[in-house]
Formats: sequence, structure tokens, C-alpha cells
Amino acid sequence: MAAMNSPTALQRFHAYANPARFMALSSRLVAPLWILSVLVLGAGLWFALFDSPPDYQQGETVRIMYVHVPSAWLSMFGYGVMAFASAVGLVFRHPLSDVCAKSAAPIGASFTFLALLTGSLWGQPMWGTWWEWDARMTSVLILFFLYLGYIALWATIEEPVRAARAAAVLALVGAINIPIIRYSVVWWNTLHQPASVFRMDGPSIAPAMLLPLGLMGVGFTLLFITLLLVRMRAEVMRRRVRNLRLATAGAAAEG
Amino acid sequence: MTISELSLCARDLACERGGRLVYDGLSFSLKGGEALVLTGPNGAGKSSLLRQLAGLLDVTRGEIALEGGDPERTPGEQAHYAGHLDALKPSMSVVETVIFWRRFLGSIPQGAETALEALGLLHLADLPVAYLSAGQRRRLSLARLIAVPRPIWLLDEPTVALDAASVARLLGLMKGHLGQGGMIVAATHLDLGLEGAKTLRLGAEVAA
Amino acid sequence: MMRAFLALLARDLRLAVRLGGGGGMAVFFFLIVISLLPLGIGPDRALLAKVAPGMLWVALLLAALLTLDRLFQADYEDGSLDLLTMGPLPLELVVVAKAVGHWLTTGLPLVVAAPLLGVLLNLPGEAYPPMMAAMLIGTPALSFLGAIGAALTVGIRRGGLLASLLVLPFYIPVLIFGVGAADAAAGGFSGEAGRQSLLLLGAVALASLVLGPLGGAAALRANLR
Amino acid sequence: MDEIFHMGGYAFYVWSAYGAAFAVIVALVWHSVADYRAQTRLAETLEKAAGGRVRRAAHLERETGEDAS
Repeated sequence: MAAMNSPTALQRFHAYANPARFMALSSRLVAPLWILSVLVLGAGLWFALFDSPPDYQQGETVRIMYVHVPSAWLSMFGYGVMAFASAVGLVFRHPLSDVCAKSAAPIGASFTFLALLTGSLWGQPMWGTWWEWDARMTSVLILFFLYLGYIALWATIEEPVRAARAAAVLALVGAINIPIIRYSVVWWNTLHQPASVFRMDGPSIAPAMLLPLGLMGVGFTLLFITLLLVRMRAEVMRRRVRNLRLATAGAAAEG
Repeated sequence: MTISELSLCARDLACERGGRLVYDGLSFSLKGGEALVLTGPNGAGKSSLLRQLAGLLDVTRGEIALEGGDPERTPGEQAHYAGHLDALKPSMSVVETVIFWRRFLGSIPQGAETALEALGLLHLADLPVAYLSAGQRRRLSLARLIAVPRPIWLLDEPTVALDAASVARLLGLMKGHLGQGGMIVAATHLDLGLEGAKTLRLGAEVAA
Repeated sequence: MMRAFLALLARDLRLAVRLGGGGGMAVFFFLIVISLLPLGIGPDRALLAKVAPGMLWVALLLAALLTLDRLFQADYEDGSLDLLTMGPLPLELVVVAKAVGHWLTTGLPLVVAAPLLGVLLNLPGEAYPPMMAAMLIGTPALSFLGAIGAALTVGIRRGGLLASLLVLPFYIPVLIFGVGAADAAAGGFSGEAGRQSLLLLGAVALASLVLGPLGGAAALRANLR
Repeated sequence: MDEIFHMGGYAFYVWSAYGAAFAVIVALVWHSVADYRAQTRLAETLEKAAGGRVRRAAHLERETGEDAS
């Protein structure tokens, strides 16, 4: 952010934020990104499923980790992207950052849902329960709610600029609130039941597991970026459609 | 059934709104091909009379009778009522709106082009209603009159938000409707220029 | 007449899908209420399992109530309701179409979401089938009874709250028999009590299918004219 | 090969997790791409309908900027 305060950086930022330039640039990036994502994910999957050892405690279920952890990572990364884009949108008033924030939300929400779901499928064989109101799971669930609220707000307000401002405020308040929620939940949970029932931090990761986990993490992130670009392109087109329609109605009124 | 044999009669009609007698002892009769223009100051009951004719407001006293129409249906079900509210949904497109009216009001399966053409909205057919201007919304609302054939038109200030060209277009449609033996009851401040239209001045009855 | 009925139903479904809000918002609310429960009473799994059927039903009722004001209010405000009364379709069938649309866009999504939320509350596995059956039978009653409340309060400013107050007493039988069906299964006693609850719930639902359109149409007439 | 699908007795959980991940990601990809295609097609039809009246270049400049006013 600090670098953007210098005039040249700001100009460059605005140049890239120009929708026409964005469309031109992103159209060249999308196809290679798809290929790269699929390749990395394919390699990751191979190691995750076939070429990594079972855990000595958790057995084969540890393979769930290779989709669970990257999903959980993206759930936070997605919110980070959304909050950062919202802040940029509020400060610089550039519509492309609103587009970015709006497009990141459904992707982040999907991966948050996936993190919850795969966590549940991991929890049942390991802890004997599909769901436990432990601090970490509860705060991820609340993060999911924040995503849903953000998406609902966008869907409710018709006019894009007004919707973008309101949604940006919500995303930023949420960003400040997440650590507070997290700590309150930890405090709440330890108050009611000892934290010793189970913990997410199992044995430290063996190097043989680090490779598939890293590959999957990179693959998921690449996929996130690709999806973000595609959704942003769709959003830019949606706004073009909106303006064309406004122009059609306006021209009809003149003629 | 030829609709020119129709006649709409109101006998000794009264309307009470919120404990206040808006009008009383109001009578008129209208034959197919005739128009009735309601005039009078605000609050004289022009809108109330139209809503009573449409069956949207209870009749305090008196009766409304439609002779020669479909005996199975109330007068309101054989009338179009175009009030101040345009009954449009912003997220539906122009053509979807008209198709819905045709299916719901007239059980007519398809075809909306004639109505849109008549009101000069055909080129906006696929546009969502949210993008329309006030005048375009008004015209779409009035497209109902053409989309579903009904003998009685009840129009409450139909020219509001319309420009001169659209008013002329509406007038043409109204004349066409009368020419086919339909009836029009319209409340308006503007002189519509309908030749041979009867005039009913509201507000005078209560004062007299 | 059938064509008019289907046209109205199709329009309502289309509007619900386009506006997004509606059913999605109700499911979201359902989810939030259920998640607040453990935060309020603590993450004790045994306790949660015990209260799960009742809480799922209460939250489902609240979520359904939340969406009632959309049933007629929007059509009233833009003048569409006037037109709906002027069509060939009897007002009773207009209410049926609206209530069916409401159930498809709100009741059904809530029922689909319920088992997921059951997991959050540690609902015992054997309680799922009777609970789902009870919800599938009971939620149409919520839409049809809710239509009466929505029709009674149409045109009233902030009528949504009033509609909730009016409708809640009518929801009580649905709640009692609905929870009864799931509780009987969760409690482990024989299927007899559960089956009885389901039958009674079915009777309530059938009665509401008649009562809702009649009451709703009468209320609309009283309010509009 | 069998033991891989067996997953040490945890096949249901492991394959469900991967299946769910696959389903969610495919749905997300499909929705994103379909939305982009639909919007692009819509914009093209509208541009064609608008014809020479509004030039495309002008639109590219203000397509999102205009709303900010």
C-alpha cells in the first residue's frame, strides 16, 4: 500500500485498473493459468493419493488433509483478498477493485464450505464426531457467515456503486472483527470445556507429506487466482451489459 | 358475442371512505363505443369510483351492472384498471411482463408483440423493467390494455409521465377501442380531446 | 384457469430466483440461529443432542416467519395485487399459487438444509428420517397458515412483525407434532409415538391446505376493499 | 491398487472428502465460466443492436467508470 502513494506507482496502478486494459491483460493470462492449475493440481493429487505414506496415528485418513488444509488456507486468503480489494476500492474509488472484492467472495465462501465439509469428514473417523464446537471450527463457521452476509448484501442492493461501498464497509468491519471473534470463541470454548479433548495440531508433518501438501496448496491458490480472473471478467461484462441497457432505454427516450 | 350491445350502468352509487361520504346518489349509464370522462377536484372520488367499477372497492350503496357481457364474470373481470401504480416488477423483462399478463388475465398462451408495437416498446422487449424511464414504465403498464382484450377500460390519470407523442399514441388506441364498441371511463385533468365523450363532474353532487 | 394459476406460480418462482434474497436468506437465518444455540448454552454434545429436534423446529419456524411479509406485500405495494384480483382466477387460488411458490422457494430449501444443521447439533442418526418426514409434511402448513397472517397484515406498515405475532399461535400444533415425531425416534422408544405424531401433523397440514386459501382470500378481500 | 481404494478401512471418508472437493470445485468452475460466457454473449447482442450509435471503444473506456459519477 505504501508504495502506491508515490505518484508513478499510483498512475501505474490506475493504468492496470483500467477495465479495458484489465480485459486485454487477463484474456492472455486465463488460458495459461488454467493449464498451470490443472498440472499442479494433477501432480499434487498423484502424490496425495498414491505416493505418500499413511500417517502412523491417523492412517489413511491423513489424505483428507491434502484437500482440507488448502481449502482452509484459501478461506482465509480469499477473505484477505476481499478485504484488501475493499479497502483499495474505498480509498481509491476504483471500480475494478470493487469487481475484485465481489468476485472473490463466492470463491472464498466455496472453499470455506469445503474446509468445513472435509473437516467434518476427517473428524468423524478421528474424533468420532462429525462436528465439534471447538474454537477453530466455530470461528471458521463464523467466517462462512461473514462471506454469506457479504454476498447477500451485494445481491440486495441494485445499484453497483452503492452496493460496492456498503459491501466494502462490511468486509472491512469483518476483517477487524475476525480476530476478536476468534479470541472470544477460544475464550468461550475453554470456559465451557477443557481444550484437551482434542487438538488440531497433531504430530508435526513428515517431509514425505510436505510435498503433496505444498503442491496442493500451490495448485489451489493458482485455481483461486484463475477463478478470480474469470469471475472478474464476467463482472466487467455484466457492468458493460448494464450500461448498454441503460443506453438502450435512454436512446429510446430521446427518439 | 358482439360487445357493442354492452351497457354499463351505475345506479345511485355511494362511496364511504374512512367514515367520510365521498359521493352519494351517483348514476350514469354508458353504452358500447362511449367514453366517460371524470373530472373534479382532488378528493372528489374519481379514483374511488374507478376502483368501485373495477371491483377493487366495496360499493357502500347502489349498484353497478354490466348488461350484455359475460354473465359468468363480474364487471371487474371484464375491465382493465390502470391506476397510479404500474404493477411492474423490475427484474422481469418487458416482454415477460406482457406475456405474464396475457397468461394470467386472459389465459392467452403466447404473443406479446402487438401490444408492445402499439405502445412503441418493441425495441425494448428484452430489457429488464428496472432500466425503463418513468414514461416507458407507464407505457408498458398501459400495454396491458392491448395485450388482453377486455371491453371496459378504467383509466386513472393515464397521461401522467407521458410525453406529447405518447399521449397522442394513447389517444389513438382509445379511439380504436371505442370504435370496436368498447367503453372507457377515464379520470383526467387534461382535456383528452375524445369527441362525443360524456363528462361526469364529481364533487358537484355532494355540494348540491 | 389452470394456465393463469401456472403463470402466477411461474412468475413468483422466477422473481424469487432473480432477486436471490428470499429462500437463500431464510436458510442463512436458519443456519445463524442454529449456530447461536451452542454459543449460548455451551458446546456440551449430550445436551445439544437432547435439544436438537426442538431447536431445529423452532429455528425453522422463525426462518419461515421472517419471509412471510414477502408473500403479498411486494405485490400490494406495486399494484400487482389489484390485477391479481381482476383475473379469471378465484382469489382463493391466487393464495394457493402464492403459498405454493413460498413453499418451493422457502420451505423446501429449509428442509434440505435441516439435516446439515442436525449435524451441527449432534442430532442422533436415527432421528433424521422421522425429522425429515415431519418437516416435509409440516412446512407446507407453515406456508399456507402464514399466508393468512400475511394477507391480514397486507398494506400495514411494518406488517411483518404483526404477521409473526398473529401466525405464531397457528404454528404451535405444527411445532408440537413435528418435534414429537423426531423426539420419539431420538428418545429410542417404539415407532408408535412417532407415527402418531406424523399422522397428527399430516392432519394439521391437510387442514391448513383448506384453511389457508379460504382465510387468506377472505383477509385479502377485507383489506383491499 | 485395491488397497488404495480401500484406504485402510476409511474409504468412505477419504473418497467423500475428495469427491466433495471435486464437486464443489467443478461447480465453481462451471458457474464462473458459464456466467462469463453468458454475459459476453449478452454484451455482444446488445452491442450489435446498438449498432453504430455507440462505438465499442467508447464503452470500453467507461463501462465501469460511468457508474462512479
